[in-house]
Amino acid sequence: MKLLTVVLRPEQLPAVKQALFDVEIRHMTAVPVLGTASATEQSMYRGVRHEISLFKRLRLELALNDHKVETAMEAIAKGANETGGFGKIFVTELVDTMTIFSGERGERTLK
Amino acid sequence: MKLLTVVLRPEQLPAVKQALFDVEIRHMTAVPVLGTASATEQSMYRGVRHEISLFKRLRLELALNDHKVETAMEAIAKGANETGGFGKIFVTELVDTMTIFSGERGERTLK
Amino acid sequence: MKLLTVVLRPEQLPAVKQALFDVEIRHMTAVPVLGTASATEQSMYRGVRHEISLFKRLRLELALNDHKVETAMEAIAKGANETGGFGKIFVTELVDTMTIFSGERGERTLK
Amino acid sequence: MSLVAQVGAETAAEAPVFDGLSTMWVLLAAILVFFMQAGFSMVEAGLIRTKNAANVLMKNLIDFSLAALAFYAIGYAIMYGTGNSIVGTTGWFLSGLDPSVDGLPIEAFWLFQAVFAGTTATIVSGAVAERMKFGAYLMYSFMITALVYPVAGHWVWGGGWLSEMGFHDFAGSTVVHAVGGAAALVGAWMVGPRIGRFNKDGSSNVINGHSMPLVAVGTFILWFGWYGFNAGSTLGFGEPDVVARVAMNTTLAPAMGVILALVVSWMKYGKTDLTLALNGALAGLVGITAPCAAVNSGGAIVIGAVSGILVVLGIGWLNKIRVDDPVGAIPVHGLCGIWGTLAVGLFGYEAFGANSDGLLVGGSASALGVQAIGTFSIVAFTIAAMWVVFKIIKSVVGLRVSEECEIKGIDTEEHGLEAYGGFQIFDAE
Amino acid sequence: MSLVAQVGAETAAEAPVFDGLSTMWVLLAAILVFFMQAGFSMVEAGLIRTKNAANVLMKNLIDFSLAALAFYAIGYAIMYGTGNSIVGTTGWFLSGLDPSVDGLPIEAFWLFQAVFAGTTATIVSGAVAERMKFGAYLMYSFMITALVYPVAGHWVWGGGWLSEMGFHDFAGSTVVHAVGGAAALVGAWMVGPRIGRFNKDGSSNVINGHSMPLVAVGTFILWFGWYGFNAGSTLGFGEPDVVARVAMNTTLAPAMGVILALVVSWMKYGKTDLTLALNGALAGLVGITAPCAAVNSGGAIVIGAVSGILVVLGIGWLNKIRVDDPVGAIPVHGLCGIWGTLAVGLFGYEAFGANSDGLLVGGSASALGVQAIGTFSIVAFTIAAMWVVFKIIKSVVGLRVSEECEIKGIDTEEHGLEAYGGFQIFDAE
Amino acid sequence: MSLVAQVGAETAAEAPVFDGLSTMWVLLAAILVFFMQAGFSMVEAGLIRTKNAANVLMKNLIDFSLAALAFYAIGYAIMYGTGNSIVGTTGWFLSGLDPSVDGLPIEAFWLFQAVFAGTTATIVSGAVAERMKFGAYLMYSFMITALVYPVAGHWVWGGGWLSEMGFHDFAGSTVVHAVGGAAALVGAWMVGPRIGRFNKDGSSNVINGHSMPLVAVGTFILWFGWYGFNAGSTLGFGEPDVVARVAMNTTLAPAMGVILALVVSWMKYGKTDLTLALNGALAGLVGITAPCAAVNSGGAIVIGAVSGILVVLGIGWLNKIRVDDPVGAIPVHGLCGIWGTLAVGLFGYEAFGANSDGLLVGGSASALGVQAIGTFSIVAFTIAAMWVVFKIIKSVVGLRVSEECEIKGIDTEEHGLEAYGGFQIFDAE
Ligand SMILES: Nc1ncnc2c1ncn2[C@@H]1O[C@H](COP(=O)(O)OP(=O)(O)O)[C@@H](O)[C@H]1O
Ligand SMILES: Nc1ncnc2c1ncn2[C@@H]1O[C@H](COP(=O)(O)OP(=O)(O)O)[C@@H](O)[C@H]1O
Ligand SMILES: Nc1ncnc2c1ncn2[C@@H]1O[C@H](COP(=O)(O)OP(=O)(O)O)[C@@H](O)[C@H]1O
Repeated sequence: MKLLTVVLRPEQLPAVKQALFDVEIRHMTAVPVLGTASATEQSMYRGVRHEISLFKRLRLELALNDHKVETAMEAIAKGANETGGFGKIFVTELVDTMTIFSGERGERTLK
Repeated sequence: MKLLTVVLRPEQLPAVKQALFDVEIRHMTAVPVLGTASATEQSMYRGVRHEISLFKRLRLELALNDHKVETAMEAIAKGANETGGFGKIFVTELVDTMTIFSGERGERTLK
Repeated sequence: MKLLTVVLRPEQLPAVKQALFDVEIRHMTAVPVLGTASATEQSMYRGVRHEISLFKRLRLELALNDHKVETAMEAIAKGANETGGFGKIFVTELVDTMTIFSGERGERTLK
Repeated sequence: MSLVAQVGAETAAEAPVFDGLSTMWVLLAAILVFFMQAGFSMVEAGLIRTKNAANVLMKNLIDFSLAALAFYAIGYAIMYGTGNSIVGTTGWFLSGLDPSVDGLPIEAFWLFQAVFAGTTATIVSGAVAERMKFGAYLMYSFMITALVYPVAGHWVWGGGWLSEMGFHDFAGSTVVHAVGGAAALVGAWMVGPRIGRFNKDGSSNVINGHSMPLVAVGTFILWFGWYGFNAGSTLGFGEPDVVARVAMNTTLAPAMGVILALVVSWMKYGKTDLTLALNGALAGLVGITAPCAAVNSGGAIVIGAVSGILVVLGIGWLNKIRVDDPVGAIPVHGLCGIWGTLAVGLFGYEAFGANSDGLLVGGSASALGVQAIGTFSIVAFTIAAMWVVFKIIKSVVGLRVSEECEIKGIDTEEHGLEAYGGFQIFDAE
Repeated sequence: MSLVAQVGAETAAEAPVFDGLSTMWVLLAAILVFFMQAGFSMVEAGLIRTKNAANVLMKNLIDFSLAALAFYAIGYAIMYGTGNSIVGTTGWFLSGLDPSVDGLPIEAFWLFQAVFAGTTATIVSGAVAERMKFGAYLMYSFMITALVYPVAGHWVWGGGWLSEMGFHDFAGSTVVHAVGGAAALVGAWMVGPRIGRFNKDGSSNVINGHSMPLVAVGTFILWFGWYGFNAGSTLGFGEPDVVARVAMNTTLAPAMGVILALVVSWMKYGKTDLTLALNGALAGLVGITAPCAAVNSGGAIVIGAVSGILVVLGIGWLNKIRVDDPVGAIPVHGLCGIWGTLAVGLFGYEAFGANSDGLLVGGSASALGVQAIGTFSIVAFTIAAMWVVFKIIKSVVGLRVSEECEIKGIDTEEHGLEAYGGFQIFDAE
Repeated sequence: MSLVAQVGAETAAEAPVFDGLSTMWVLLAAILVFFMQAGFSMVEAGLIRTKNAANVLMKNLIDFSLAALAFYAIGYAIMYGTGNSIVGTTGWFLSGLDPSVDGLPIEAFWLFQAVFAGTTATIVSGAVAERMKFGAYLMYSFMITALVYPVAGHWVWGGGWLSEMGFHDFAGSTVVHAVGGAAALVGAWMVGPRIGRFNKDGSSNVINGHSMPLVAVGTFILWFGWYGFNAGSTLGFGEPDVVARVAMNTTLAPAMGVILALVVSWMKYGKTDLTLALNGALAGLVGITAPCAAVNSGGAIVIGAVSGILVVLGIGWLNKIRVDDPVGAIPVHGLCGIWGTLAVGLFGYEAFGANSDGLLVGGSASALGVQAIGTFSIVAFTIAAMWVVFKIIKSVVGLRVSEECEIKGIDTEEHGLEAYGGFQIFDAE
C-alpha cells in the first residue's frame, strides 16, 4: 500500500478530482496549504515592500493499494495537465491501515 | 517508529484525544481537512444545484515508537467508536526523528 | 529520498525558512496546525473554566534527496534555535516522486 | 386585490394637524430601533459557532419581517386598540383608527411600536441558537409579536390595568426586555442545552463564539440604536430637556455597566472577558430603559453598575441551573429588565415623571411596590404564555433539530449554505 | 488656487430664509443614504470570494468618491440645471445657482442628490465583481454619475419630458434602481461570466459567497439607509403624515419581500436560502421606492410580495441566459425597479400624489401607461448609453482582468493585499 | 446612595425655554459621533493581526466608557467650567450648572462634548495596538479624557486663551484630532514598535492587517458619524445653510482624500492600496474638521486633496523614523489635524465665520498666524502632557506586555479568548 501526497494549485482541484473519480478512486483528504514556487514575488502593503515566498496551494492525500498507484498518478497528471500542469506527487510506503468502524486492517480497507 | 495519520469527523476529537491521553499518549498534531465520504450530497445555493463531495474532517498525526502503535490504534478506535465509529488510520514507517531543542534523534524523542 | 515533516511554532517560520534558503533548499509546503505541548493551559470563557490542550503550530513538509537530509535538518535546527528552539522533525522514506508537468520521476524531481 | 381595498382604510382619512418636530423625532427614533436588528444579529452570530451562524442571521431577518406584518395585522389592535384593561380589540390592519396619535401620524406611531415588537421577538433567537428548528422559530416569532407582547404592552402602555395602577416603564425594561428575556428562558429551557454544553457531573463546557468583531460591532450598533429606543420613547419632542436627560442616562448607565462587568469578571475569573464587558454594556442599557427619564445621572450610574454586576453573576447562575443561553440573553434582558423596572421605585423622581419619589431618594416604598407588582405579573404572564406557545409548537412541528443536524450544523441542513462558504477551503473548489 | 476662487461662487450668496425642519430632515436623510455605501460594500463583499473582496470594497469606496466629485462638477448641472426637456445646462461646479431650493439650502439639496448618484453607480460593482478591471470601473463610475444618471434624472426630477408627462417615481425605483440595474446588465453581459460559472452544456456552477455575516449586516444597513432614501424624498417635512406613510410602507414592503422570497425558494428549491431572503428584503425596498408615498399599506404589502417573488425568479432566469451576476443586482434593482414603477399605476392614489388612481384601486389604465412609458424609455436609454460607455472603455483600457489575475484574485494583483491577510496562515509569517 | 443625592443637582433645576430644533440636531449629532466608536474599533481590529483583535475591541469599548464617566465627573468642569484662561474649575459631576447652554439642555450639550472626548481617547488605541498593556491603556484613557483633552478644549472652546485670540477650530481638527494624533505619537514612540516590525538595517517589514471588510465598514461608519461630528458642531440649527455647507464640505473633502491617496499610492508604489485609500477618506475628514464651516466647496476639495497626499507620505515617513503605527492614526489624525487647522488660515472666509479672510482667498497672513500658534501650542502641550502621563504609567504598571504575551497574542493572555475562537479549527473541539 502507498500513500500519495499531491500538491496542486487550488484551481486544479475540480479537474483532478474528476479524473480520479473517472478511474474509480473516490477517497482522499484535502487541505489548503502554502507552497513555494520557483520564484518569489514582490508586493507592497501600506508602502512597505516585501517578498512573498509562500503561495496558496492544495495538498491531497490518497492511500492506495499498490496496483492502483500508477493509475492514480496518471489520472492526477491528466487532470492537472488540463489546468496548467503544475504540481508534485510524493509517494511513501504504507505499512498498515485501519477502518475504525469495522476494525479491518490492511489492503481491503482501501477500495 | 511509526507515523499514524488518522482522519476523523471533527466531533470525534474530544473523545479520541481523551482516549489517547488515557493511555499516556500526549503528543499529536491536528489539522482541519476536507475528506470524501461514501456518497456525495446534493445542495442548492441561490437556486443552483451542486454536488458536494468534500466534507469537514479532522486529520491527526501521531509519531510513535513501535511498541505503542497497537495501544494507540486501540485507543483511537475506542474514542472514535464512542462517537459514531467513523474514520481511518494510515501507518507509515518513520526512519528518523529529531527534537530540535536537544538535538536528540530517534526513539527517545518519542515519549 | 526522504520526506521531512517539521512541526514548529508559527513565529519560527521566517528564521527557519531563511536558514533553509541559505542552504539552497527552496521547496516546501506549509500548513497551520494545532499541536500539543508538554502541559495543558487553563482558560476561562464567559465564566467557564476549560483546559486548552491544542496550540497553534506550523507544519512544514520537505521532500529531499538523501544527501540533503542532514543539511536540511541542521538548517532547520539552526533557524529554530534562533527563535526558542521548539519543534520536532519526523522523517519518512519516499519511494517515488513525480513532477506533473514533465512527468519526471524520482531523485531528479527534487532540486 | 381585495386585501388592498380592505386594509386601505387610512387612505380615506382627513389629515389633522401634526407636530412636525415630534413626528421627525419619533420617526428617526424608530429608524434607529430598526437598526438594532443588525446589532442583535451580529452579536448572536458572533457568539455562536460558524456552523449555525447563517441560521441565526436568518432568524433575525425573519422575526423582524414577521413582527412587522403581525404587528400590523393583529398586534397593534391588541396593544393599542380600544378594549378592556386586559386587551385591545379595535384597529385590526390599522383600519378605522384616528389618523393622529397625540400629534403624531398613526403611521409614525405604529412604526415606533412595530420596531419595539421586533426587538422583543429577536431577543429570543440568541438564547435558543444552534438547536431550535427554523420552522418552530417562525411560529414562535409570529405568536410573540401578534399576541404575547401586545397583551403585555396593552397592560402598561395601551391603557390596561398596570397603567391604571401607575406602573412606570418608560421605554420598556419590562414590556420589551423582561418579556423577551422570560420568553428566552422558557425557550432555552424547553429546547434544552446544546450537545456537549454540560457534563453529567453538572459542570459546564466552553463552546466558543466564533467572531469577536461581530459581537463588538453588534453591541455598538445596539447601543447606537438604544438612543432611539429610550429617547424616542418620549413619543415627541415637546420637552427637549427630558429627551436630553434620557440620552445622557442612556450613556452613563451602559458605560458603568461595562466597567462593573469588567471589574467583576476580572476579580471573579482573573481575566477581563471581552464578551462579558460587551454584555455589561447591554445590561446597563436594559437596566436604564425603564428609569431613563425618571432618574438623574447619579441614579443612572448606580443602575448601570448594578446591571453590570447582575449580568456576570446571572451568566454564572444559568450555568448552575444548566440552562444554555449562548449569548446571555436571559441575564441581559430578563434579569436587568426586572432590575431596571424596580430601580424606578428606588431612584425615580416624581418631578421627573415617576409616580412618586423613589425609596432611596427620599420617597416611600409605594412606588417600588407598584413596580414589583408590574414586573412580576408581566414576567409571570410571559412565562405562562410562552410555555403554552412552545408546548404547542413542540407538539406540532417539534422544537429541536435532529442530533445529526445539530452536529453538522443547521446552516447546511436547513439553508443549504455555509456562513463562510468556500472560505476555509479554497474559492476555486 | 484658482479652482477655489472659480468654483467658490456660493461664497457670495446672500442667505434667504430656509426651512429649518425640512433642511434637517433632508440632511439626515442624505446621511442615511450615504451610509448605504457601507451596506452595498458589505453585501457585495460577502457574496463573492475572498480573493476579490478587497477589490469590491475598493470599487465601492471609489465610486462614491468619484460620484460626489463628478456630480458636483458636472452631474448636478445636467440633472437640475436650467436647460431643455432632455438635459440641464447651468450650474457647473454648483456656481451661479440660487442658494435656496424650495426652502432648502442648495448644499443640502445637492448632498441629497449626490448620494443618490453614488447609489446608482455602486449598484453595478456587485454585478461585475471578480472580473472587471479596476481602471475600467473607475471610468464607468465617472461616466454614469457625470452623464448617464443625470440625464435620466433630468427627465423625471429635473423638469424634463417625463416629469411633464406626469410620470411618478417618488424616490427612484426607475431613476436610481432601474438605471443601476440596467447598467449592471450591460456591464455583466459585456464583461462575461466568471471563469467556471457556466458549463458548456448551459448548466451553472455554484461559486459560494464567502461571508454571510457581511451579507446580513450589509442588508440591514441598506434597509436602515433606505428610510432616508424613501422618506427623505419628500424633500422636506411639511407633511409629516406623508413622511410617516412612506416610512411605514418602507417597512411593510421589504418585510413581505423577505417572506415571499423565503417561501418561493423553499417551494422551488427545498431550502430556505439566506442569501435569497436577504435579496428579498432589498427587492421589496426597491419595489416600494417609486410608490412609497402614493400607495397605502395594503398596496405596499402586495408590492413587496411580488418583488420577493420576482427576485427569486429573476435570479433563476439570469442563470438561464448565462449572465453572471454574483450578487443579484440585476433582478433586485432592475426587475424590481421596473415593477415598483409600474406598481404606481396599479395601486397609487391620486389623493396620495399619484397622477390618477391606479388600475387596481378603482382608477383607469392611464397612469399605468405613463409609468410604462417612463420606465421603459429610461431603461432603454440606459442600456444604449451604457453599451456605448462600456464599448469605449473596452476599446481603450479593456474591461476584463487577465485570466491569470482572475484565477489568482484581483486583490493581490491590483491592490497588493489580501482581504484576510495573514489570516488563514499565521500572523507571524 | 449618597452619590445619587450628591451628584443629582440637576434634579432640582427649573426648566428654562429650550430650542427644540437645535436640541434635536445636537442630540442626533452626538448619537452619530457615538457610533464612530464602532468605526474606530472595526478599522483598528481590521488593520492588526487576529491574535490581538479582541484586545483592541476591548480597548475601544473601555476608553469610551471611561471617557463618558471621567468627562462627566471631571473633564466637563475643566473644559467648560468657569475658571481662568487655562482651566475651568466649576461643574464637577455636572452639578451647580445652568440647565441651559445657549438654548440647549445641559445634558444634550454635555453628551455632544462627551462623545468628542471619547473620540479623542480612542484615536490612540490603534497606534499602540498589539503591544500596550490593557491596564496601562485604562490609565491612559482616564488621564486623557479627565485632564489632557479638557485642558486643550478649554483653551479653544471653553473660553480659554486661544479662543480669546480668535483661533478657529470649528469641529476639532486640532482639539480632537491633533490632540489624539499627538498622544498617539507619544504612545507609539514610548511603547516601541511591534516585534519584527523593523529590521536592524532600518528597513521595515510588513505586518498584514487581518480583515479588509472590517477596515472598510469601519471607515464608512466613521464617515457616516463624521456628519454628526462636523455638522453637529454648529451646536444648533439656527442657520440651516451653515449646517448644509458643513455637510457638503464633509462629503467633498474625504472624496478627494480618497482619490489623491489612491493616485499617490498608485504612482509611488505601483499598486492601488485599499488601506491607504481608506486612510485617505479619514485624512480628508480630519482635514476638513476645523475649516468645515469657514471654507467653500472649492476650499474643501483642495483641503481634502492635500490631506490625501499627506497621509500617504506621512505613513512612509513614520516608517523612516521607525515609529510603528499599525493603523496610521498619527498621519491621519495628527498630520491632517494640523493641516486642516492651518487651512482655515488659507481658505477661510470671514463671511463664513473665520476670523479674517484666508491667505489664498484674498486675505492676509494674520489668520494663518493665529491658526499656527493655536495648533502648535496645543500639539506641544499634548506631547508634553502625554509624555508625563505615559512615563508615570510606565513606571507604575509598565506600558508593554511581555515578549511571550506579544508573540502568543494579547487576546488569550489578557482576555482569555480568541477573536475567532474555534474558527480556524473546528467548533466541536
Ligand atoms: N521538495 C519539495 N518538498 C516539499 N514540497 C514541495 C517540494 N517541491 C514542491 N513542493 C510543493 O509542491 C508545490 C508545487 O510544486 P511546483 O509545481 O514546482 O510549484 P508551482 O505550483 O508553483 O508551479 C509547491 O508549491 C510546493 O508546495
Ligand atoms: N484511501 C483513502 N485515502 C485518503 N484518505 C482517505 C481514504 N479513505 C478515507 N480517507 C479519509 O478518511 C476519512 C474518513 O473515512 P470514512 O470513515 O470512510 O469516511 P466518513 O468519515 O465519511 O465515514 C474520509 O473522509 C477521507 O478524508
Ligand atoms: N509524537 C508526536 N506525534 C505527533 N506530533 C508531535 C509529537 N511530538 C510533538 N509533536 C508536534 O510537534 C510540536 C512541537 O513539539 P514540542 O517542541 O515538543 O512542543 P512545543 O512546541 O509546545 O514546545 C507539538 O506541538 C506537536 O504538534
